[in-house]
Amino acid sequence: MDLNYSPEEQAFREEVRGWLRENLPADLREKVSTHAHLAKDDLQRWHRILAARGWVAPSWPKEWGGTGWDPVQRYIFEEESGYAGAPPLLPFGLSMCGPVLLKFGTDEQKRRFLPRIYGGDDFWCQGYSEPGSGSDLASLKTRATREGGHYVVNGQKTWTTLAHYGDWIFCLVRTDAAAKKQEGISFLLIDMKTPGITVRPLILMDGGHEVNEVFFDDVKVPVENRVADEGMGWTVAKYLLGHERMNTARIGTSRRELENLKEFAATQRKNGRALLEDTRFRDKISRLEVELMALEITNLRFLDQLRGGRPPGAEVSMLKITGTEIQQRLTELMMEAAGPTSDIALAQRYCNYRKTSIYAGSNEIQRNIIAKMSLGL
Amino acid sequence: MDLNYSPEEQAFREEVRGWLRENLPADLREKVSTHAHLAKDDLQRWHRILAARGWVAPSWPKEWGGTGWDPVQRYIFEEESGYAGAPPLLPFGLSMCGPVLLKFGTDEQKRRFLPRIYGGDDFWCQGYSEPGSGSDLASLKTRATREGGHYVVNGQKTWTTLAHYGDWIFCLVRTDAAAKKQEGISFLLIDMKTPGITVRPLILMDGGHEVNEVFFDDVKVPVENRVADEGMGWTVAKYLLGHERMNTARIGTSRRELENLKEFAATQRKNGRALLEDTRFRDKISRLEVELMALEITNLRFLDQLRGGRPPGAEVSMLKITGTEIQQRLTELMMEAAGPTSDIALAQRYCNYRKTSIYAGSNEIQRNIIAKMSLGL
Amino acid sequence: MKFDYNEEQRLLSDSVRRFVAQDYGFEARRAIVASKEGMSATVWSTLAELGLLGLPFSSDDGGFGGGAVDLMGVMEAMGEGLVVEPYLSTLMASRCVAAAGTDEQKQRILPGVIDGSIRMAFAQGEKDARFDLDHVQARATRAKEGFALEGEKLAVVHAPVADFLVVSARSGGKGISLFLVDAKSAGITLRSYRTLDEMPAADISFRNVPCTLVGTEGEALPIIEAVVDFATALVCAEAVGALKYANDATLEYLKTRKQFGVPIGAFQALQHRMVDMVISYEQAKSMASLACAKIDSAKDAAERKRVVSAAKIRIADACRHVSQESVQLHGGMGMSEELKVSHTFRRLTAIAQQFGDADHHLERLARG
Amino acid sequence: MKFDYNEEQRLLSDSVRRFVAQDYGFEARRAIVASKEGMSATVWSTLAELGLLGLPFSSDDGGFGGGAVDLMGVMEAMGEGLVVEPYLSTLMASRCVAAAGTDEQKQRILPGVIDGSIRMAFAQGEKDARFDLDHVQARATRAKEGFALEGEKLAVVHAPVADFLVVSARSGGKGISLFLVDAKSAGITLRSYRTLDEMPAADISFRNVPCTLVGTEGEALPIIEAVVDFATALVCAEAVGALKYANDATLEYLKTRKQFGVPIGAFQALQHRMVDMVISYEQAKSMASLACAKIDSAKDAAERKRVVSAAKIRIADACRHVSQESVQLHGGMGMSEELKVSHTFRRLTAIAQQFGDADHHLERLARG
Repeated sequence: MDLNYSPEEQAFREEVRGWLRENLPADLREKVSTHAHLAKDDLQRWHRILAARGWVAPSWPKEWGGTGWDPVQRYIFEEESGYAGAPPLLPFGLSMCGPVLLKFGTDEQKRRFLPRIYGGDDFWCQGYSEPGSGSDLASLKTRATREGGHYVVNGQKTWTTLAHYGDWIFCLVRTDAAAKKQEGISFLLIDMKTPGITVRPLILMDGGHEVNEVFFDDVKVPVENRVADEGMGWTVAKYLLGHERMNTARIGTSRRELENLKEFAATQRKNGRALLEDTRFRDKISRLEVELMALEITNLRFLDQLRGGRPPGAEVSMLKITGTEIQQRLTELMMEAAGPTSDIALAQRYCNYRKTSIYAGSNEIQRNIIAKMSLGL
Repeated sequence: MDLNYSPEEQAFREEVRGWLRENLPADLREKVSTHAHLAKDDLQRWHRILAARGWVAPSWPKEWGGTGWDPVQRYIFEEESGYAGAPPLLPFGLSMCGPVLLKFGTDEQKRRFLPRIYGGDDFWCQGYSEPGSGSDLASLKTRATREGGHYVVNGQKTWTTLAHYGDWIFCLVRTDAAAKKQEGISFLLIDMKTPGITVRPLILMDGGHEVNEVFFDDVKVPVENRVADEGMGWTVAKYLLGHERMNTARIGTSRRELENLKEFAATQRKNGRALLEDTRFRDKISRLEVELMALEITNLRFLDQLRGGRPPGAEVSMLKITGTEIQQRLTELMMEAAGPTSDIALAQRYCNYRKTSIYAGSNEIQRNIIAKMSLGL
Repeated sequence: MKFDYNEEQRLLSDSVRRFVAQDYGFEARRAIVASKEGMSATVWSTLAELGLLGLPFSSDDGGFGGGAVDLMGVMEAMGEGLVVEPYLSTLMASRCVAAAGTDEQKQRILPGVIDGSIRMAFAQGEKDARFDLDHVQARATRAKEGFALEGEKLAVVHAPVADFLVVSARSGGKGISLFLVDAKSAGITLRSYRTLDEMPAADISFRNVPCTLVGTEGEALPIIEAVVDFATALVCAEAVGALKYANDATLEYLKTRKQFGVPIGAFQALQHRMVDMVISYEQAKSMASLACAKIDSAKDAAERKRVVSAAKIRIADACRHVSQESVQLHGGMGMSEELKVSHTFRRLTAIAQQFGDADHHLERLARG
Repeated sequence: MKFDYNEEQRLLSDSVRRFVAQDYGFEARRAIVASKEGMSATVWSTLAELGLLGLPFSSDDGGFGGGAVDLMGVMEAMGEGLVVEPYLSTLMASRCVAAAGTDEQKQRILPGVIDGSIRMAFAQGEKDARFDLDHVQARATRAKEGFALEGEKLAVVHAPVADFLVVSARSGGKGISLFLVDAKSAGITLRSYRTLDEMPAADISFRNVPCTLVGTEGEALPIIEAVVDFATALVCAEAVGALKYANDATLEYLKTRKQFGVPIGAFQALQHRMVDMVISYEQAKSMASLACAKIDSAKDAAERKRVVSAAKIRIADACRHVSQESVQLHGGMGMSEELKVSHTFRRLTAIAQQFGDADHHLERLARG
């Protein structure tokens, strides 16, 4: 056992860090650090800078632009990017649609979509949740009826992140109403400019516009935009669920936020002293710091296992559970540190981060997964 | 709304307090305060003192020795007794068997058993749990076969509190193996001196002997010792479950323990100061004190409702949940206050008190009860 | 020992509850919050007509002599309805006048408060003060008539809609005093905004603002403490109403939202969490009752402070616990601005800190 | 970055695990605990034969030069088996000798420790010291030969079975020093007892007891801190083994215990609680690894202290959480002395406090 990074890993970290220092635009870093709104253009700009460097899709095969990094290198890259305040790389194209196409797509589909995903030409979003099906995804009702060379799609998706930026959306739709629940579902790629699509904002409680409802009214989708066979959509969805669960802990981002919290608490006064020196508040920070330290090691431990060819079990879901709990606690302590001043932005961020334990498979669903898959309960 | 006790209630409290001051033997008070072992004789002695005063069975009808106190008076009596360090009045005879006989017993049974319960002549215990049926009580297997004027009982009870002191035990037994689960159960009163009964100690992790296994091997029980009709045992059990859930919070005892904790923490040193002055430890005590303060009011609020003829719903189960959590936390903080010294008794008490969230309907079962009965889930 | 409200208390809280149900529904409230002023003059008149503004004043001052217990049910109903009007702010400021003001000040203020023509705000907080009431840097100096006020006050809730302010400041090396200020005076600059829980608020700058002394110079701290404790007890009662709404809405959601073919309330893990929310509510309710009772009957300030701090600790914990769980158990819907539960989340989050977070009151308990 | 144990580490921990499985089962351990001495000389010889006692000493001292990481797997296996023999106590005391002793002291002690003929205890704690290592009242004065020791030491684990003690004491106004004491010396009085977690221990009184100085007079505090940090990291690793046992046993119970016709593990509320126990375990394991790694590689004492305290905070929380839940989910059975899980509960409870509870280490982190 050796918990120090190898010299090669250290060198890699230095390379990433140095490159970020040179290439992460100051305005983007500033926006991320202050939790300012990121416009579509901000997200795409950073995507393209990374694409130009060849680092935008580390997990893809080399022939499609992957980097060939091992899991620990990918972790280091993620951690440094998060710590540096780089904008997030949205997963919908790079980590969801891309891997699905690589696994299930035709050559034609790969050639058509992968380069544009890689280059950031298309902004993708995910059409999974529906009003009646959240955790119980397989109960979805949006239907696609085959009519000649097209599917005609009718129905509604909801909680669709950044659909108002979207050029394309991948959707789970029901192609066979008679089949059993998980069967009869197909996976379609839909151009958001197709007539019949309406995007309606869902405003969150912090006043922000991130998510949307997407309505499909007789939307015609060419059959060649279906990925995998008709009725195989659930297989695709399960593949996605098992994919890319190793980098959900957001260690780098939380480390940066923890430093911000400490700096901020050092400027706030309580009983004439810095809040950071207050035993009660300091202990809350310490416990959070310990939890983050532990999660970093846990994450690396799982990655090391993966690198050794032994994929860890469903307990990796704990990276999502604990990672989001840490992120939420960070926003909460930041709000608490501000106290009764008028820093509404910090309070809004606390509100906004309540979503993290709900989205991407709620923390309750993650616990179910561990209980069932890993513990055999 | 008036949260002060009425002058009459105040006067009653003074009367109880004064009487306890005069009549609670110092050696018993000392044993209770130091959590020393209470022998059968200690328990019976206090029972008889109360019986002589006419205060041993407040909830019974006046004709059988009840006091006629309203719920708040009964609470005051319990609180003062607990706070004064009086030995507990064991519920098995007074609060379980007694009320069952009053509700379901024949005149003959009442005349035979109630006066001896009241007087403390017989030590009763409860034969409910079996190795295979704890929370799922109705799955019990101990069977009683009718043979002429007797039942012949075979089987095993477990976790039987103080069975080694017991003169009598009331048992749920299966009299009809063919009937559905809850049916076919009967309620028997069994003389512990009957041949065929074996009591085996179950030592708890603190080394203490409180509970036992009780084995029944062809034990002959006269038919006249059955309470209620054959097969009505589950009705009796449910009646008991609904009975006497208002005084489970043990407010008086916890108040006394909280004072002990504060006094003890004032004598312990940390960094050259009293532990009680340590912010971290002090806050733990404060939070516990607040929780106890809240529970006292909650308890009184439920009692006031009851007194007004509106029995509160299943949320009274929270008195058991929160009351036991407070008792456990008190023992934990006491152990923590002792720190690395050699006070093993405090650590043992912490261990022993883990039972409180398990016994008398585990806190999980209490949550189920609230969810189902009170919230309609 | 009696927990039920008496006839008058019940009638009053019922009337507020009825008013909220009829005229302060979720959509009506949204419109009020979206309005320029961020409150409704019509609602304010109604509150006055219902007698709520006169309730806590003595009959000598034209009121009905009600105590904190008499206000409890009213505050619970306001908490359920998420009322944003400056009720508590006005009570705090006007109680300072009632407690220590001259007859002339009382005449100028109290009848208007009681009939709804005057709204007030209590300007107390400052930079670096956090929740300490005695951290006051604002200064008042004697002027030709009365005093002149200099300084900054932060996060003064309802300042943008107030006609008069009561302001804490130091004067003549004599400790802390209270001053009555006409909000339209020259020299007052407001930086207005909305709080997290959608109340109009402002940071205020005072530059040579004319004002009059309320009470004895330098001896205002006990009055401020009493008024803030009074408001803390009431906001605990308000929290009880908001907690009740959050629990009711969550329970309803658990019963109606179906996943995997059953209501999600069939899942035991969610059942037990809902039960814990109910326990938090019951414990918080008990402490709110106790705090209001002690506001009216405490034998001294020490007892009052001890119980109010104990109550605020328990209420802050309940606010955090219930608000977070109510959103979590609502899933994505709990995050949506379109559901009332997300607004209740914001109010509960604010109450947890209002008049001191749990840490502040733990410190006060430890010192007491 | 490599988390697997290397070949030697794995072989060693496997051998301990095998030994525990074969010769230190629950019944065998019960017999040992019930014995007069409260430990087994046979087991002790086996530990020496397995090379465990030589492991952490340099080859110059006759050992194998192992670090904390090399001991991790061993400690985990001992934690699973609830080994009560004086392994850690002997290592702590003998490491003081190895770190600062004279050649003669090393000759007298280390070969015997390594071959299993000498057991030791580390007598450090005192009344009112709580977990502070520099709160020392015992005194040593120069005698004809060496020093003479006066004072009281509390809760010295394994003192009743030790051949030698290493004792902290003040001497000649020079701060804290360490002294080597033959446990059979005249003037030593033991009040012996068993700890909650079934270890032999004693409060010790020293009256004019001959002893020799270990290291430089008055400069022992950094050595004591290093040894206690070393032991803290190891006890964190031991906790990982005990936590693993508690979780494994609870999971097994959830799968086999049936109520209402199904295994109780079918109830979602219990499933989620079991998952949280697993998360506690994984987080604790990570911190134990980090602490052991930093014992071997920290660039200075400050870094070592910071990480060891962080680890102990997380392990203390995990010990409390997992031990309480394991008993609760076992229902009544978890309370029974007849089930190993109740003994694991006791060890986990003790570990949470051993070498400082969470509060102590939070203080150390805050000061750091």
